[in-house]
Amino acid sequence: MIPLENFLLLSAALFAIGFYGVLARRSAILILMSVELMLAAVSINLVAFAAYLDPEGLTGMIFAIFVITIAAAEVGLALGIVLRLYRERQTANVDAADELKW
Amino acid sequence: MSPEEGAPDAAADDAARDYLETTIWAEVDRALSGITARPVTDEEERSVIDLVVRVPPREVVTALRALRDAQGMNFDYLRSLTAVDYEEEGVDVVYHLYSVETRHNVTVKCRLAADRLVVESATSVWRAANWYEREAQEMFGVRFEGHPDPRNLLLPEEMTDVFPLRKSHPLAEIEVLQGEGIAYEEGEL
Amino acid sequence: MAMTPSTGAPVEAPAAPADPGVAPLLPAEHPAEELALTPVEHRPGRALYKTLLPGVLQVPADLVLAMGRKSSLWPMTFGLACCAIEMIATYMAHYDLDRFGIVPWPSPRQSDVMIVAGTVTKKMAPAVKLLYEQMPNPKWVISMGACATNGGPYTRYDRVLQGVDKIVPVDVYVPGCPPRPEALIDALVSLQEKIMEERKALGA
Amino acid sequence: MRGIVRSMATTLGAFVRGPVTREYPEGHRPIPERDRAFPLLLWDFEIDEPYCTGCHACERACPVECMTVLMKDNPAHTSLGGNSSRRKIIDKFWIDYARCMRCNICVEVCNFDAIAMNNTWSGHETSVYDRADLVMDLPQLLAQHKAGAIDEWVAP
Amino acid sequence: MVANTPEQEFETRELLINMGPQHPSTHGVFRMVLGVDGEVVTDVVPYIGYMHRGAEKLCETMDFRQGVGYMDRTEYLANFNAELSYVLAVERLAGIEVPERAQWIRMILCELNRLSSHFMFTGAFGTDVGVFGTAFVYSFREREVILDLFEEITGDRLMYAYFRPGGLAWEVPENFETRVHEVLLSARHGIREMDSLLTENEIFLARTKGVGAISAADAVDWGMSGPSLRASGVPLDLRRDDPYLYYPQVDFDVITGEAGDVFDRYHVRLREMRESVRIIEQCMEHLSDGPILPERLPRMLRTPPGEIYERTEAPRGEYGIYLVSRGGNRPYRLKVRSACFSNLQALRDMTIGHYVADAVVILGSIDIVLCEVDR
Amino acid sequence: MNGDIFGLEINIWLDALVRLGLAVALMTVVVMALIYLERKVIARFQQRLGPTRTGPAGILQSPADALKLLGKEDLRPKNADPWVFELAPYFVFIPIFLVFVAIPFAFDWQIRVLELGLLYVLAVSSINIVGWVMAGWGSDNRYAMLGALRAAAQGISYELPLVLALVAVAMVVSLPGDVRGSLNLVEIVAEQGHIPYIVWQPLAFAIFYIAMLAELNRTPFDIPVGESEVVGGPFVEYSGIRWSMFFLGEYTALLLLSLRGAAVFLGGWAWPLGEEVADQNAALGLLYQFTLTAAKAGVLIFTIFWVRATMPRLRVDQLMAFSWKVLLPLTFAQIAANGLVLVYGWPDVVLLAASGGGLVLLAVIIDRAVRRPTPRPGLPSGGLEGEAVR
Amino acid sequence: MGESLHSLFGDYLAVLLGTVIGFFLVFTALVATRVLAPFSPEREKGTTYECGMLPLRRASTNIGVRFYLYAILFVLFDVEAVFLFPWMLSFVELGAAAYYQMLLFILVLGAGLAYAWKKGALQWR
Amino acid sequence: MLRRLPLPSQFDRIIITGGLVAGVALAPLLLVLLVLLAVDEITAPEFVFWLVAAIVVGGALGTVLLPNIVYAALSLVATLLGVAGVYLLLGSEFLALAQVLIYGGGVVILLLFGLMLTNATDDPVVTDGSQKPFAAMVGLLLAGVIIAAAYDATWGGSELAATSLRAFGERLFGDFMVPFIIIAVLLDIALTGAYVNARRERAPAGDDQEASS
Ligand code: SF4
Ligand code: SF4
Ligand code: SF4
Repeated sequence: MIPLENFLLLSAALFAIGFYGVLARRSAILILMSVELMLAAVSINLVAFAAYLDPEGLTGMIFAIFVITIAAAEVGLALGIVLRLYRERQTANVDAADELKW
Repeated sequence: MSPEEGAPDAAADDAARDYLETTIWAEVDRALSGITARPVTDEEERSVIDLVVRVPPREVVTALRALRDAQGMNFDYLRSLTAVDYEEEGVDVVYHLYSVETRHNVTVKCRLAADRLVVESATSVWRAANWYEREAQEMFGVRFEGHPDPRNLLLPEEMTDVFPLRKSHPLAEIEVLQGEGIAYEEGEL
Repeated sequence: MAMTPSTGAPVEAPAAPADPGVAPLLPAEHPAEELALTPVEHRPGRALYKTLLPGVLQVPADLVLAMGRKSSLWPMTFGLACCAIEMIATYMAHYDLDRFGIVPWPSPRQSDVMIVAGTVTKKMAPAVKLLYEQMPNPKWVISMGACATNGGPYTRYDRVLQGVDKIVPVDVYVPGCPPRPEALIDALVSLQEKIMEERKALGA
Repeated sequence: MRGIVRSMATTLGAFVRGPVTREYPEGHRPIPERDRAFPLLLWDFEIDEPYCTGCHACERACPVECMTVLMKDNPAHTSLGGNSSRRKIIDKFWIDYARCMRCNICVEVCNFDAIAMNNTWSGHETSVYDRADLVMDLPQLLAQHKAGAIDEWVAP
Repeated sequence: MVANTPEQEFETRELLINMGPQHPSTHGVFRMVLGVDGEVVTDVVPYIGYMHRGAEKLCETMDFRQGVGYMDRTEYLANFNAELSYVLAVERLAGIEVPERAQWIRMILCELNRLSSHFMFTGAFGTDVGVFGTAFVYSFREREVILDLFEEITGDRLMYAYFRPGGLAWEVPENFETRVHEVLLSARHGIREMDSLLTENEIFLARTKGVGAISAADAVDWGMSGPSLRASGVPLDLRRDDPYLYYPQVDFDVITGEAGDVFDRYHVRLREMRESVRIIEQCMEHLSDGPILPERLPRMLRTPPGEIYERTEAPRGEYGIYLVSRGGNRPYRLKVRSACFSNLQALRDMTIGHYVADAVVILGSIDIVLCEVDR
Repeated sequence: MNGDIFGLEINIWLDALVRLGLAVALMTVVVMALIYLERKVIARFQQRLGPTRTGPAGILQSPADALKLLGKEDLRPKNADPWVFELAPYFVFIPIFLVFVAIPFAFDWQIRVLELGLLYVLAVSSINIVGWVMAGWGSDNRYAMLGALRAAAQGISYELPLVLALVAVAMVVSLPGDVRGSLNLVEIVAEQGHIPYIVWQPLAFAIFYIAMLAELNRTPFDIPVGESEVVGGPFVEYSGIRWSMFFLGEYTALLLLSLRGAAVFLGGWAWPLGEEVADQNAALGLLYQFTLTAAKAGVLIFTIFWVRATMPRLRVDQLMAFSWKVLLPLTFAQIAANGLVLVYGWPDVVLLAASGGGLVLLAVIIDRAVRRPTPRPGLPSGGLEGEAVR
Repeated sequence: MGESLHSLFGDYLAVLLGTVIGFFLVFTALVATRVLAPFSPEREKGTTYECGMLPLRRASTNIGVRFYLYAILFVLFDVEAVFLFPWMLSFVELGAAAYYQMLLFILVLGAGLAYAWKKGALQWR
Repeated sequence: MLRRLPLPSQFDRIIITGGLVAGVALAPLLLVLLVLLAVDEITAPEFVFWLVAAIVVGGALGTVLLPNIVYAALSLVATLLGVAGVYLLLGSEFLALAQVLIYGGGVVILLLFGLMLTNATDDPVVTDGSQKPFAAMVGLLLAGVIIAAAYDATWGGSELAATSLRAFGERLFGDFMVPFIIIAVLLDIALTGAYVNARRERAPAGDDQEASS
């Protein structure tokens, strides 16, 4: 039997790594990927709580599937923005987006 | 017009020639008014089936354009463009024209002096002239002025100093394996 | 040094010959051309089992490998001139090289045999060389037709390479202009024989 | 849709009709009489010497210069006590099959009908590992006719 | 924001794709560099000359009989047609009269050769469009039947060297007529099969209709000829417009297309094959006994000085021989006007704006023979 | 630790191992046979003979090829990215192999009965597109890159119709107890004892078949590997055994997809009389069921070969348009219609009617769409006048 | 551990095992070819194949935007397909409301597709 | 004999591919886990959990640390597949498969396309900024806080059980009707947003040629 803490630990680690990535990375796409990591951490948490604490274990999972969905939509949309940034600045580096006038 | 139906015989040939040199020449002459052009009549050079017109190099593109736009018999189709190397006599640039509607042919020639192989490019008249001129340029060293893309076509692009189709260009040696070149012993086999 | 003018981005047109007056002959050494025509060195490479296995066990290994190789010769689709038509005809219904397990592949990476079918001009030679180099070992070359063998009818024109064996090592020569499909099949059969004969050396 | 169905039916028809392959190395279908493989020299069985007098006509006419002919005085000429009417006879003869373009010109120019195009399968199965092996010398050129293996067809 | 059409809304930078000289779809050693934007061709730069082997130059050193062999090798899919141009040029220049039987046989052979060449085209075109070899195999099956006949007549499958200035090298075999009828029978079947395999296939139509169109005026300006020109609607067929042999005596239609697109170029050829069958049938009726060479033909043919531009309608278009003679037994200058050379020039015009896959199909539809282009 | 490993009974591990081993053996043999058969069948379609000389009737051709490829130098181009280039074959092959886990071959003959088998199969096999893109990107080759992008675009475009067509069928499965819908492949097959689902859902089958061709990169959808354009697609740079891994993957996918089609649409081992025969005689029944599965998959594979021997290739835009503009709306319509029928409990004949109507519609659309000439896309044609050819 | 979870675990262990086996299949083949195939380290053939020409330029650059648009469409519809799976198992039980809910979902997404279609995003130009 | 073995050169690529990945990275972990398992410290699901956790964390670290952006994307694939494994361990087969379907086939492809579209693969230099130390600190802090919180609380807990998809569906479509439709609208917005952003805005019809050459 796996204790719940294990999952929480894993999710915390994943979240922290993702957070680090968001802060440290400069390429917009890499930041996106890091956000994906964080979202994954969140849904692990949700599902774990649901599985352990909610006897039916369904609400958390429904939320998890919503998170997955939204993450997918977010990637699509964000990539569009990255693309536009790239087109304007010829780079996917977020530092180039400091002047937010476009 | 080429001799009608099948095998040419001498009489038909003559008739055809008369036709070429009178009727078509008249048309061509009208189109070429103002340009020094003359039909080639001398046996050495004239064509058996087409009218050949000689034009001085300076006027050749004007002449070609006039022929293309001529009323009645507009030679709108460039069949072929090539050069003939006459060694020290110079190089002939030869244009074979055709009129799609009236189905007549005319050959336009101009002789370039051996020390000045330059002629104006006909690409402005027919786009078809593009590659032909590139070919003639690399093969004979005739320079077509105003050509949009005078790179080599058939030869490697950096080979601008070799003109393979000139008479003076030598053929390669054959690499011989047979004959006295290889040891041959009686009784072998 | 680039071997060919393979500049895809079309370059600026070279200046037209300034004074074409008297035609110079082909200079004895046209530097780019010389380089393009140096032969490829064939490095057969070495298989690990040749080192690892004791000699006795190498014999069946060689045999089995050679049988596999000879039954599955994949030529690169590489037609040059008239001979290529006969080569294609050989793949087709009436001759059907597939019977021998011979199927053409478009990429040199997947092919074993290069059938040089036609005239190799000096402009084409670097490409032939490069393609040969890009084939993985073990590889073979069949020179099909008079032109590939020694320039054939076009030997005397100096833009033509006098035989593809000037640039790549050739294993089998098929004479003829063009060789008929049966002759090509015959050549492939002799190549198979050659593979069986030389099986020990392959991959050594 | 109809077109696709029709195409499919076409290929199915071919599927049903079956292969047309001529299995070559297993069976040799008869070769046309006029087939032009490579030129061969003919053997005069009556006198037991080649027909060829070494007249160089073919050598000069060959467009690719793949022939080499050397002639000599015929030792079997009647004047020397032999029974041959040929004063001169071929001494050495090479044809580079690797270069020959099988144009038949040598056969046409020969005044002595001494040369013919090989019209057997052996003329086509000539692949070699070394290109020097494609240079045929006199005995090789004569061997096939001498052995009676060809039924020569000389163009009129 | 400027309102843009969907076509202009997306932007990508150009990618250069090199096709050839060794590429399965370039029909030999043609090379083209495609500038590609996404999947759309924005520029085409053709490179030729990989097969330039100096046939013209070599022919200047060959006498007229030897030259025939080189013509074979120049246009190796329609050898008889190429030989014909050359021998006609020599004959006209030298004033040789060719016996009637020889002319008819020449016509039959040329048309048969056109059939075999067009078969080759349909097959190769099928492959370009993406049929996995089947069209190619079927067309070669038919071609093989024709080549068998050629071999029985001339002794060689591909390089016939059969036409001679003055006539033919030798008589056709006795069973010539029955054999031709057999061949025609199978050719008809082959044409029908090709037709049903490709012509109406929806995918084939989708791939070919509206692709690579060129207008009649452009086609003439580019100097295109043959089926490629006729597909654009210009009824220029030298067999009718500039007659040679006995073409005026036979009845045939000049096939033209309308749109000048890839499908038309294919379809014109396919329909032309039917016309060729018709022509051969009529020729067979005209065939009578007689000599195949003029009675007095010098052993070494010489021509008077002069020049001639002899053109015939080869399967790919106008095959012209410009022969300049200064007397003697060999040409002073020989120029081969190749149909593909001109047709290929128009490639850039046809291809730009189409998809990468279309570039291959368009190239295939011009039906080039690289040896003829580069000579 | 007695009798179990890691807390699980030992036979679960052993069982999985044995079954997977069998799958590997099956895969190797069947793929080799398929390659040989494809060559033979296509040869016959082209009136040729196909391999005849390696072994009796050429049956050793595939082993010979494999041997040759093993003995072939394994190249990696200088510019290629080492990691991506090397890992791509794994990414292409493993997902395809994993599909075996859920495929039913006969009653109780499958590796595992997964409750969500259909979803599993779809999910797992979608990973291999990543492998294609990796191969293309890692080779650093234009053709490979273009091929890989096309493969990816095509793969994702046709995955949807494939998924949705299968969903449409899975919806109508009626389980005992009047429960509709199942994703368990074993249940789906078992439910077809009397009538295979192709009867109720012909449109779904047609769409599945088309999407299958596309997923397998088979003619007329072989654009990514199109020889005449991109020379061989993402694998141009691969040689020897590494290349053959892609090949193996391709044919395994062919096998698995047709097995899937046979199971979902043609009734797998159950129709006709699969269970009845098994009730009579267990051994015979097993044999019969295997034969049924093999025969149905075989028919599908044969038609794929047949199509391959006949069809020209579509162009990339037509291919995409076909998926997004025709197949996708049609599958949605199919699902909506199915849902309506099920929700209101209408008889199953309505399903057939709706689906059959959709099939006719599909045929009409194909007929219509291609007869309209494609307009020339918008770029201005480059003329030479005044402008250099560059 | 619940019984069903146990069997789920057992089932997916087979998948894990399958991954390992698949990995080793490829791996063994590669090792075998290392042993059997000739290998010559110093060599020119590293050059990228480009029809016999030296490569024009590094290949891995710019692709069409349309690829990306299709990918987005795919992701969105994939998400939708994922929702279809639980729906198809349960909508008969839940009745018409669930059915129309999904229909609405499909329609909304379909409207997006139609928008993209109309705007030419599906056109390959 | 040993010297004639072309070992390093011949095996380099095997080592990088299979050997390194499987052997060097996973072997120690496997060893430890197996030892633990042998002394009955952990059970099989735990064993698998640690394996999966290693993949997830390893992949995640790869994603944020690798300089080559394509490698980063590929290790993201590993992470996401690992997360699917975690879902499985939590008894949700459906979530796991949905994760694989959406991420493995879709999102990753989308990301790869994005990479290639922006030429991000060509300049790995821009991937990292100067905030690394700061970011690392914050990350560690965050992880510490969360973990502390997790271990601080006491979680009640029930047995893990596999969830049935049918029940899942009934719940989802029964109780979550509104969010579900909102999701649809959201997806639509994402689509249009992506479309609008990917579209070229300014190039007027005329300078098409300049833009592309
Ligand atoms: S050998 Fe003859 S047939 Fe072959 S390519 Fe050369 S000229 Fe053509
Ligand atoms: S073969 Fe004939 S032409 Fe040639 S040398 Fe002998 S006799 Fe003279
Ligand atoms: S057949 Fe022609 S090429 Fe051959 S040897 Fe005779 S003349 Fe020369």
